[in-house]
Amino acid sequence: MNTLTDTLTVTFKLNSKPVALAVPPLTTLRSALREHLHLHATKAGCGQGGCGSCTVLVNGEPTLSCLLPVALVEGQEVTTLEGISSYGSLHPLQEAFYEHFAAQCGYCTSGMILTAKALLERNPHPSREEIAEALSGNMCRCTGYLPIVEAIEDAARKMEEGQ
Amino acid sequence: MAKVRGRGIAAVNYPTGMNLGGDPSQALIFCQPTGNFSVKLASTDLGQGLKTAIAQIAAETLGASLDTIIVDTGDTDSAPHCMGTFASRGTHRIGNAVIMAAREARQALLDIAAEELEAVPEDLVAANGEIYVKGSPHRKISIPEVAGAAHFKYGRTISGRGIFLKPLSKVDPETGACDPDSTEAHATTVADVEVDTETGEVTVLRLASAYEVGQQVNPEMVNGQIIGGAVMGMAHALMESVFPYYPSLDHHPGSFSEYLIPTALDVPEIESVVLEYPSSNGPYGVKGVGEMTANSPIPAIVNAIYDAVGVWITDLPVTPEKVLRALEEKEAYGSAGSRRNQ
Amino acid sequence: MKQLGIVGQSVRRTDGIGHVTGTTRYVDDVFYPNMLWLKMVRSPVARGIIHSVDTSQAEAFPGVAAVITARDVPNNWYTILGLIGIGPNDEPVLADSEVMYEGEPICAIVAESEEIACEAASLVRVEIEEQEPVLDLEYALSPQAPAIKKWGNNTYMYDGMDHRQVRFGNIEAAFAQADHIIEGSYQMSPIEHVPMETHVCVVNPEGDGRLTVHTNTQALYFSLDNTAIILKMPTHRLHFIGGTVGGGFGGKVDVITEPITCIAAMKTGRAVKWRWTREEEFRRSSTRAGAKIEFRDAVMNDGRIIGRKVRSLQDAGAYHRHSPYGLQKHMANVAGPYNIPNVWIDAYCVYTNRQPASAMRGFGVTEASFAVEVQMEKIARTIGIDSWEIRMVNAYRNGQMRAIRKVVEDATLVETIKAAADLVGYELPAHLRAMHSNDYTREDNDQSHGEGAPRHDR
Amino acid sequence: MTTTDFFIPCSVNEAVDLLSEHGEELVVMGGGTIMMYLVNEGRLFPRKVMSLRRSGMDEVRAVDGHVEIGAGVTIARIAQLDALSILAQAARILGGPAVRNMATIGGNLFAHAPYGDLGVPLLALDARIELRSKRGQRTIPLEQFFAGHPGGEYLAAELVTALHVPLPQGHGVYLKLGRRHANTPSVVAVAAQITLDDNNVCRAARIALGAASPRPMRAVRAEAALVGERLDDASITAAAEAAMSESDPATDALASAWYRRRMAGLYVRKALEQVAHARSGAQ
Repeated sequence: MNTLTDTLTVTFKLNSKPVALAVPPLTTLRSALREHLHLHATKAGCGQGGCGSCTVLVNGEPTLSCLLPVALVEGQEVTTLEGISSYGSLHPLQEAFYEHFAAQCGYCTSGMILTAKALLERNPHPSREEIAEALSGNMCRCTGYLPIVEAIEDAARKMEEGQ
Repeated sequence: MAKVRGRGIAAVNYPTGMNLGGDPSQALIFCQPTGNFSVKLASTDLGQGLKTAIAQIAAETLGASLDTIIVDTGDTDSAPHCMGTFASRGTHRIGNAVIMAAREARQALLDIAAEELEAVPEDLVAANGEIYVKGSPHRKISIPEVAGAAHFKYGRTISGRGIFLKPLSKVDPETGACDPDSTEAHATTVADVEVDTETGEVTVLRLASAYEVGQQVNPEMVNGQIIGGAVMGMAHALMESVFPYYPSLDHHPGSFSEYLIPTALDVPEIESVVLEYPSSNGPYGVKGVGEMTANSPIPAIVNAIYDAVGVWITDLPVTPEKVLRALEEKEAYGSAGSRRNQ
Repeated sequence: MKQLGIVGQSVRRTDGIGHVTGTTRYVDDVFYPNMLWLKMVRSPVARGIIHSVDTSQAEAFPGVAAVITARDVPNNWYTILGLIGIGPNDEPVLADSEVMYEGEPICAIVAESEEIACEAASLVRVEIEEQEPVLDLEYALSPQAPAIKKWGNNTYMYDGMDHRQVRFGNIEAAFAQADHIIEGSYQMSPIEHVPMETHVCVVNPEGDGRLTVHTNTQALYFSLDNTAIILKMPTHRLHFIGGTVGGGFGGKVDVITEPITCIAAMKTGRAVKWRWTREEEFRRSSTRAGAKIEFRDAVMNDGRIIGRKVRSLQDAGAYHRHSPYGLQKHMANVAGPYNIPNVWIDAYCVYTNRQPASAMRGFGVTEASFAVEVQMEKIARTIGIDSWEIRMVNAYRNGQMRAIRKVVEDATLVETIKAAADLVGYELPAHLRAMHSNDYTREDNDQSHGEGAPRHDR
Repeated sequence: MTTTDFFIPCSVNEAVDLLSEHGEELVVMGGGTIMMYLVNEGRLFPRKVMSLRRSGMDEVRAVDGHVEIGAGVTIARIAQLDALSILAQAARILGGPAVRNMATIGGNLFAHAPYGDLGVPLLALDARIELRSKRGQRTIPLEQFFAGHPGGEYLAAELVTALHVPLPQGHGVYLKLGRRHANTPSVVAVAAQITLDDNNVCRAARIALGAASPRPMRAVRAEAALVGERLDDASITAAAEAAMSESDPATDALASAWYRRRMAGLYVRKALEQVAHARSGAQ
């Protein structure tokens, strides 16, 4: 059992690299990423679990980092948008979002791309309906979603061709 | 069980620019020794793509290639005044200021190029990063070469200043006479809806619209405004209210599960066509498009509901409950109006 | 016209790579070492008299760096539209004697972390004598309603009048001549902008006495100028940085975060961040105005609208913000994009005890377009004319005079209607198909004036 | 920092010990989707928090005639429990995908209307809830838990550790009305589990409603209108009317009590018509 007072230490795998940090006990994964590790791709959109802007992957599954105390990812694998491509290159989903004008203000984009990544890993050939369903926890006020859905369709096609 | 379909239309105008004017924006452009152009603005990109549109306008006017345009915006220490991004004014006002600045910079560029090419500036054309003599395209010089010569050979600047202002006008308090816009964009939307007469739910099946927005700077970005606006308009029509029992303050929503906006699964089929009738005073004939796109879907949807089930819901948003109550009232008292079953 | 090169091309967005890689820098991505966080204490009631504000427990709470009340604000007025001549000032930056809406800012807590600021804020005791709020627009205009504005009523005063008006032609003559008089009343409740990024401001006090202000305002200089007035500070001491915003839709033009965050930074000598919660964004930030719009139209059997009388009430909420400006834009557009020779409009900017309304995408026009276009449909259905025809017959044409005395220049309404009909495969009859926005001749228009209507000099 | 202790017990026993030691001071979180919202908004300042995420309550087991579901099983996993089809259906359309990955079935039982949808099919399935404390373990009918909470039957020192769900008999239907096509709280939710004999006479009926009262409720009068009757238009109408009259919904931002009550009747009707339809299709 862990009894943690004032600050706790947590170690986990972040974008395939081990990381350790000491934070106040109830610090969320979102705050840990943004304020302690200074990875800013993950956005703070609501803190309520309602908008999906803070979505990251925990063990490959879309997770709301604003609602998850970082202490609970001890030993787990966390992927953020920073972790899906290296500097100067783009993941096929990033490429497709760029090509399809699927990011306008860009605030929901990180959550959208990571949610889509988890979807395509589970279901490489999703229908439009399945894509839209997978995105139903990720809100966007700018695009009207269609460019995002089209980008994901396109990325799925290209990822298959690339294999 | 009855699901009834209907179609409604709406045609709207939208004014470009801050009402009554008085809203200046400035731009400064300077050429770096390597031939890149820095466009200095204190303007804001809200996500609509202002930075991209401005880069395109600057490149067009300068005759430079797009990748040599550096739009540096958002710092009051390093850029002149901009009134702000609102009132469908951004591309119109800032674009005009950028054209003015870019023309001045281009003239400086052509003057130096003329000396290098032993020609007169009036005979020169700048396009795609090169300057050539009209009629003899082989007599040419690249913009980086001109920029280098300007700095290190002639000791001259290549820069430009631009401002756009529609002077402030007043409203005549007696007649209402005023000058409330620079130009007007227009839209017509056709909405197809399905009304569930048991639940009162309205599903928007399709929004088909024609927009006239003057010259488009970037058609894909215009399309982004169109789709995003259509979905926002649909949400205004059917879902959204800060006070669900307006004017009461009760049940004031505070979260995304109380104040609903559409999810990706709520988006109808959206089709559009864009007409371009360039305006007389916008940069390259631009009109503002960002705000208008959310407007025409709202009445088109309300009119489609009437077409489907013969009730006017004149109090937004059109909640299922309002539809159901109106249908019951109609059933109880009878009501004029057509009803079309499909 | 000159052939265009890059203008008109769908080039990729210059900020696209930044957006898809998460490297675009927004205001919330700005961090300073040793930065403090701000949390606002707000009014729990919609209207009331403040008797006392006890911040002692909050000040004593471990980790609290400063508490800011109205006394700390050098010029305690939001002056937003003072710069374009709209006044008098009506909204305090921090409430000190009364509150006019639920959620009105009263005092700010500045602390070592957001969590500490939140908990300390919960310890502030505010004693308020609650008063009956004014909520309904018609009630607000009635003599029974208490005046919630210092000038003695509940409307904005334009040139000494409680409304803006349009008077064009002779409306009564139009009603006398009309084949049909068709009325309609339309209502819209307030709407929130819902950008994914909430309001954020970060201020760092620099060694040279200047303040670096990172803000997601839609208007940097406008925010700078207003902040200087509120701080009674020379403008050269302010350096505003922004330009990249996670969605605005008109919701980020109220200068609502910068002044307080600046005061917090000056009071503590440290960088301060204020990020609104989503609940604040929904319940406290300004909204699109609620509205009630009434039409009374004089219509001929052939569908021509020869007179339109409009009474429009816009719900500004508790304070001006940008509403008095927006109402004028509303007034200019509420008769619709139609050629109507006799127009009478009375438009009121009405105050109520709810969170202030302000600018939003379509400011003043969204509700006008809604009301006008449903009314047009109602006219068509009532007199039995086709929905396309009613709009095309009345659509304004280039060269015609609008009710606000501006000659129509860039009209293309008829063209968009025709294009929309094509898009959905609806075949317009030949006489409508032949119409266009340049088919107006002066004689046509003169004949459509109501009897006794004054001729307008064009 | 306002939170001083964050406990992450590694077993149910540890969790029960902590609960008994710290009592009401200790805020218990399942998936965190309810509690962390309040913390982030600055409305809850817990000194001591316990997460059940590692306490081993995340198993699903089939045990003679019923399914035992650990309280810490996520909604996403519940969505795959085909043996409990109406529960799985409710889980599949609860919230968005990321919420389903985090929220747990145990935590969902503490969510009030218009959330907390899983209680609706669980009531229709006649689930029992397993509670543990220092005094031991007991199971009570879920209904009793909803009726008694807070206080009453459910004690502060008790921990919800599992759900015991009998394998369903007959036809099950789950329907939910929201205000949008996905990720929506309930305007109303209906779960029905109906057993018909060879003559189409209803032998057993369990009908539960969500968002029709503060907590998921059984529509006992609607059930009574069916049992012993042939499932036909008359009995369906009687059941729908009974459901309307016994529901006691609230007005909130999504819908008024008037509308919810109407929809409770309509959705009970729709659910029963689906049963009748499935039955006639099967014959």
